[in-house]
Amino acid sequence: MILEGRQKIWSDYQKDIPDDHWYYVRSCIRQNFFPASERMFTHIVKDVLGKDLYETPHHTTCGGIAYHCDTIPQETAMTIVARQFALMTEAGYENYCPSCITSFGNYIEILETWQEFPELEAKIRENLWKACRREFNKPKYLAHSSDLIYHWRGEIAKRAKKLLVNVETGEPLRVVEHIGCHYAKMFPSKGVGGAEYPCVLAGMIESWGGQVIDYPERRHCCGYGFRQYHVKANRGYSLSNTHKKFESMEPYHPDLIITNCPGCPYFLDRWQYVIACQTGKTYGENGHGIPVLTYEELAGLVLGYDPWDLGLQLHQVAVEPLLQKMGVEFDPAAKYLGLDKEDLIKPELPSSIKCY
Amino acid sequence: MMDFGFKLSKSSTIDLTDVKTDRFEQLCKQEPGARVCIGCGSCSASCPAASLSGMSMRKVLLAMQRGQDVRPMLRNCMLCGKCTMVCPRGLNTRNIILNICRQYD
Amino acid sequence: MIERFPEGFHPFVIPFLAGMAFVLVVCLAKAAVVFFQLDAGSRRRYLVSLIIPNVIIKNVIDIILDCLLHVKLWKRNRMLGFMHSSIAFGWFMIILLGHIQVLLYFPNRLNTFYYPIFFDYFIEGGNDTLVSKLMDVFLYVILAGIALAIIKRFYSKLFGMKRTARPTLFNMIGLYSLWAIFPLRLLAELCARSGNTDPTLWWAYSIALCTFMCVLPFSRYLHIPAEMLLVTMRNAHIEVTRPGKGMAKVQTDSCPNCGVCIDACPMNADPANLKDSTVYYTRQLRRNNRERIDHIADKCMLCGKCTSVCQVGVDGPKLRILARATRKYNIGADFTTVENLPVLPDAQGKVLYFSGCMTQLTPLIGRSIESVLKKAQVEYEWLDRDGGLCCGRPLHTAGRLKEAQELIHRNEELILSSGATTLLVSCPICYREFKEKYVLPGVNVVHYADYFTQLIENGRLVLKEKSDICYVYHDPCELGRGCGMYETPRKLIAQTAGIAEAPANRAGSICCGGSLGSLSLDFTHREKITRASLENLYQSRADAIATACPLCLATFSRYSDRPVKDLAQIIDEQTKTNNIRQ
Amino acid sequence: MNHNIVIIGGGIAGMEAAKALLALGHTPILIESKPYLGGHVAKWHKLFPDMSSATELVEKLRKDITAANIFLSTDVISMNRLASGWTLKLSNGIVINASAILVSTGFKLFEASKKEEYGYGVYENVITNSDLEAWFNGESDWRIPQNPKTIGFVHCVGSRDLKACNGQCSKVCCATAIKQAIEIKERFPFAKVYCFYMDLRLFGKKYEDFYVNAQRDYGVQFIRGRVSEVGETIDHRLQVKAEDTLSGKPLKLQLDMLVLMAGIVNNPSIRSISAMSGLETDSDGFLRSSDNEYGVVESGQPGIYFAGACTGPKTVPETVAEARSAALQIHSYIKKLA
Repeated sequence: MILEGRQKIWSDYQKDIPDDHWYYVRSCIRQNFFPASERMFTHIVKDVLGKDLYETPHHTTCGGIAYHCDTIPQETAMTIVARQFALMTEAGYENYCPSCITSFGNYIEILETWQEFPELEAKIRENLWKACRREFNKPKYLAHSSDLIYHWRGEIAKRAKKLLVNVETGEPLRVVEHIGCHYAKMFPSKGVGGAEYPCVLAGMIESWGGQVIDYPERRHCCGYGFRQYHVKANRGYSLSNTHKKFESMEPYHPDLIITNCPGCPYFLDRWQYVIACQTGKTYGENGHGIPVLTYEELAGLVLGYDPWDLGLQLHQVAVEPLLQKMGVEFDPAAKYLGLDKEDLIKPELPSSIKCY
Repeated sequence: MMDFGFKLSKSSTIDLTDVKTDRFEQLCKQEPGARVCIGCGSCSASCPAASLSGMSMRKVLLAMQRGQDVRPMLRNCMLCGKCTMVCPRGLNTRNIILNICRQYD
Repeated sequence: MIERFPEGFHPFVIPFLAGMAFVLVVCLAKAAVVFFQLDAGSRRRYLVSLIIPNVIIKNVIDIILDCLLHVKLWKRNRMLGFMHSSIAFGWFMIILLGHIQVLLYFPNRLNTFYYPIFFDYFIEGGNDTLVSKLMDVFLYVILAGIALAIIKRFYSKLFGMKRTARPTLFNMIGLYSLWAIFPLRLLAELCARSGNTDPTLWWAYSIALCTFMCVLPFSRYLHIPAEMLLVTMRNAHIEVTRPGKGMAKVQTDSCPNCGVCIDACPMNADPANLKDSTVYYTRQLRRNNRERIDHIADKCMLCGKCTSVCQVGVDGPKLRILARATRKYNIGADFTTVENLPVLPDAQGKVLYFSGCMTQLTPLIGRSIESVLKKAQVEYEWLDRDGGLCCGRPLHTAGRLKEAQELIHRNEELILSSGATTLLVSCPICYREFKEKYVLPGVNVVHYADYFTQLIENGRLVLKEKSDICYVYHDPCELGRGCGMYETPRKLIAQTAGIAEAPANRAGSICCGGSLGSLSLDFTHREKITRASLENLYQSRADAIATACPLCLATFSRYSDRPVKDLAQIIDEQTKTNNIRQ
Repeated sequence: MNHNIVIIGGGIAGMEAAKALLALGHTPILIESKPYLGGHVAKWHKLFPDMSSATELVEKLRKDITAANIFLSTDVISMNRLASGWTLKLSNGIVINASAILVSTGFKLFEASKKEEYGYGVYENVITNSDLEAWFNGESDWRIPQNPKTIGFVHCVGSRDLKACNGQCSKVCCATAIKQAIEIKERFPFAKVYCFYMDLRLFGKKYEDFYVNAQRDYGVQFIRGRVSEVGETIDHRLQVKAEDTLSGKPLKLQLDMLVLMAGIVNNPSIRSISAMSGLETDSDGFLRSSDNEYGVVESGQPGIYFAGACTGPKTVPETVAEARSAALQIHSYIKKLA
């Protein structure tokens, strides 16, 4: 790869990200899958960086999953989104930050649609008013929470306690960055770095000392694909797509995968176990899988938080090899202890993929 | 093995990088015309075997270039020569078929 | 008459005796090999044929007519006929008379073998018996033949041959020794009769004989003994069945390399194919040169014209199909998986029409047949109106005999189960296969030309007034040479329109170049052949070309400067619609 | 009275027109913004379908027009309509009163880097058709490997692609790809060459022979399917993905080199010319002819004519024919003025 060429593309696709005053909306599913991720995000933004980040409990789903599963019409999705914007407007914010890539794509799609079809926007405003007597302003800036971490990646690097460097060899860790499809594939100009060579995660990796891997199936979907997973008959297809990605990245021996989408880390993580069961193959070292982290979890590790406080014990693929490489100290015995040191009960460990 | 109720499916992607086309190259030594097929499908459209089975001369030539097994299709060929008659690019399809049939062992 | 030497021997006879012994041993050995290569049935049939008086007489007559007098060649070309028969018959007569001479004057010397050959040297004081005079006449006849041969060697065009086969080294040695034998004999005899006992010329004569006989098994002159065997085997109805063995071997060895087939071969419109005529094919077969055998065998269009002109009856197409059949194919055919066969019409007691694959590409033929059948109120069903199985001939001619047979069985089942009593065929390729390979008890396989002739004779089909178009009829290879049908189509045309003849017609018809027989000739290399065939037809100055084969029709239509029609189409155009409503 | 004829653009259209006008007794003024004449053809190696030398053609034309007034590295900075004719101000300060103007500003090659998924400028061994021509002409290019074993050509890069803002067919790329594939096979006889196409539009005289020649004699393989994306493997080979539409299956292939057949787009300089002169552009962004059947070289404005690719993608023979035609029309126009 010609780095200058990639740099040029990155410089072509930069977007304005205001430094403060964000209205934050959570993902429907991330708190179940990776419970510390969003918590870590708000902690970093508010407590570590001292920025203004507002949340409201009145916020609901954006309707994206239902929309992409073809269970609700677009107008419904738009009205739900209009309500979110109304909540933002009511709170006095104009910078909107979703935690979910599906939401991010959904918001952009709707805003762009309104741009092209103002009469539709007018109709949605009417719908919203009829439904709940609310009015809204469209956000001035829309950024995904990974955009914000990308924006503050230097600040985080300054405060870093651990780097993406193998403490034994001094070599940078080899990191696969996986971008959610709806981040920039639909609207390349809305993503940092565009759709083909996004730099939102690559920027974090490089700032924190890691090395980005460019493998042939880099652009490929994680395999989730909404309907492909939700309909059980299609689930083998979902799995096969994930398998394709792992086969493609295998020769590079990645130490870690990071993602910025709710579904991707879940499927890249859990399907490694299913693939190991069905094919007997694991992609990490010594029978381990390749650890899959969210960017917030990774930021947490870099900032020196305890991996068990970051919820890394909820991952299917064991993160211990990564922690050892990064030199993160951890107590193996505390892995399955709750915050109050209560025993959460160690789960049954699979035989096909090495776990602790 | 645990039954998940769904399975990893084999990729249908043709990886042309690893494809062995020795048989096609061998064929082209005898019948260089095999290379000029443009996939118009006249052969398959006029083929009496095609209307009765899975034979398709167009697919045979393509499959040869993609390193795939063509035997099941060729078993149904009756060598009637209609494909040769209709081929707009003058491929000597009958001899191509015979050549391919001689290659397998 | 007295002997010059009491011992009746001179060493110069040794080369002759050695040569004679060699050629006899080799030829007998070859004949024995051929005999044992035949299957048991053929062997028995052959042996029995040799004691049946009728066959014996036929064998003798055929050998005299074919091998000595070259009657077939006389019919084709008098100059060539005279040349060949003068040498063959003259030599035979000299040998015969020589033996009579010895029998008459020195019967005790008959067992020496060489006395009849070198007679004049062994007698004192000249030889002016009647027999000797007669022999001299034959010797001069031979010399005249040889003179012609020498002229032909350098000016073959004088004999109407554009091209002759290029001789091999052994053929050259054989040729020159053959040419030398007779002048040397003449000189030696003249010398001896004048009282000179110098044996030099006799030595030369004997050595020339020896040389000729020694190269005979390795040269084209092998045809001399082989042809005699061929005649007897043919009269015993021995078939060509195994490649390079038995009858095929005899046919191969019987090729005299005369090269008549070179000019006959339609492929030679393109000089690139000159080395692929049957004369070269038999030569490669003798050499067992696999690569060239495959090359020639795959290229041939199997039009059969070489066989029709061959004086010894080498079956070029058949020998090629046999070679093709020796190729190994590891993808077999499987027609049992052929699904969705068209629903078979119930043709109980009706005419079942089989149009064949190629007719799908010339739908006018099928439509014309159908129209004529309707006019004649024939009850019929069309077996492969919407496509069907191939007749099997293309697989058969490609040498895939087993596969062809499988297809034939499938078709036989279909046809027999339809209950039809008449199978009407329009494609001569199919027609030949049906006639030669199908077993269809109770079903009359008939070509539409015959069938329509019958309909006209029965009055079921009424002809219109003659058209003023003049057609030249092109004999399709498979219908003419293949099935022997030359006159019926001509009569039909003559009844409906004008007819003219091209210079090469009937058994001499030139293949259209579209033949399915050739495997390796590709499209671009067929054009010259087609154009040459058309040129022949143009010479008739007819307005249009008529043929009776979908392949000829499609092929000629591509390049012809005048309309090309199928016979069926002409008949349809020239018959009246019956008044009775159907 | 002496009438000035200005030719804007010194590609082969402008040069051929200048040659024809010289032959008709005029002395045209040829203005070229580049420091050399011949435009794209001057940088090309061989022309299809006869494989004649492009540079020789330009050289021959250059010799033929030495009698014309030629300004290189010169732009037109303003055009003003007079009662009869035009006043043109050039970047070198010269002002010309012109009775007739021939616009022959040609075209621009599509910027291949805009099709980001093909990785031009990002992956080492991705080049364009014009890069390859320069290399054929002897320029060194580090992106072209020493001994490539597998080479791919992507047709229609920035042509017939609404997403690349260029909906029209560039007309010459199919034949150019075949020409370049043949040339590359001549240099690397053992390389496997694949052309990825969505349609083959080989419409011209002898093009079909050219195509058959590439297939049969050079073994170039044509795959009907547009490349979707280019990636890099661990050993730094390119990997392209496409659909093999004739098999109905996805296909991937590793390559040592990929050539992008960048299409023809309008020359941005026509925007300033049309702004100054009131000439209109067509929906495809090229200059609008008075009509596209009978009046391709006419602008609809008196005294202004078109030749070559300024009105749309053209082959060399079409360009030359238009140049001659425009020269004749200018000649008749001037004669009427006199």
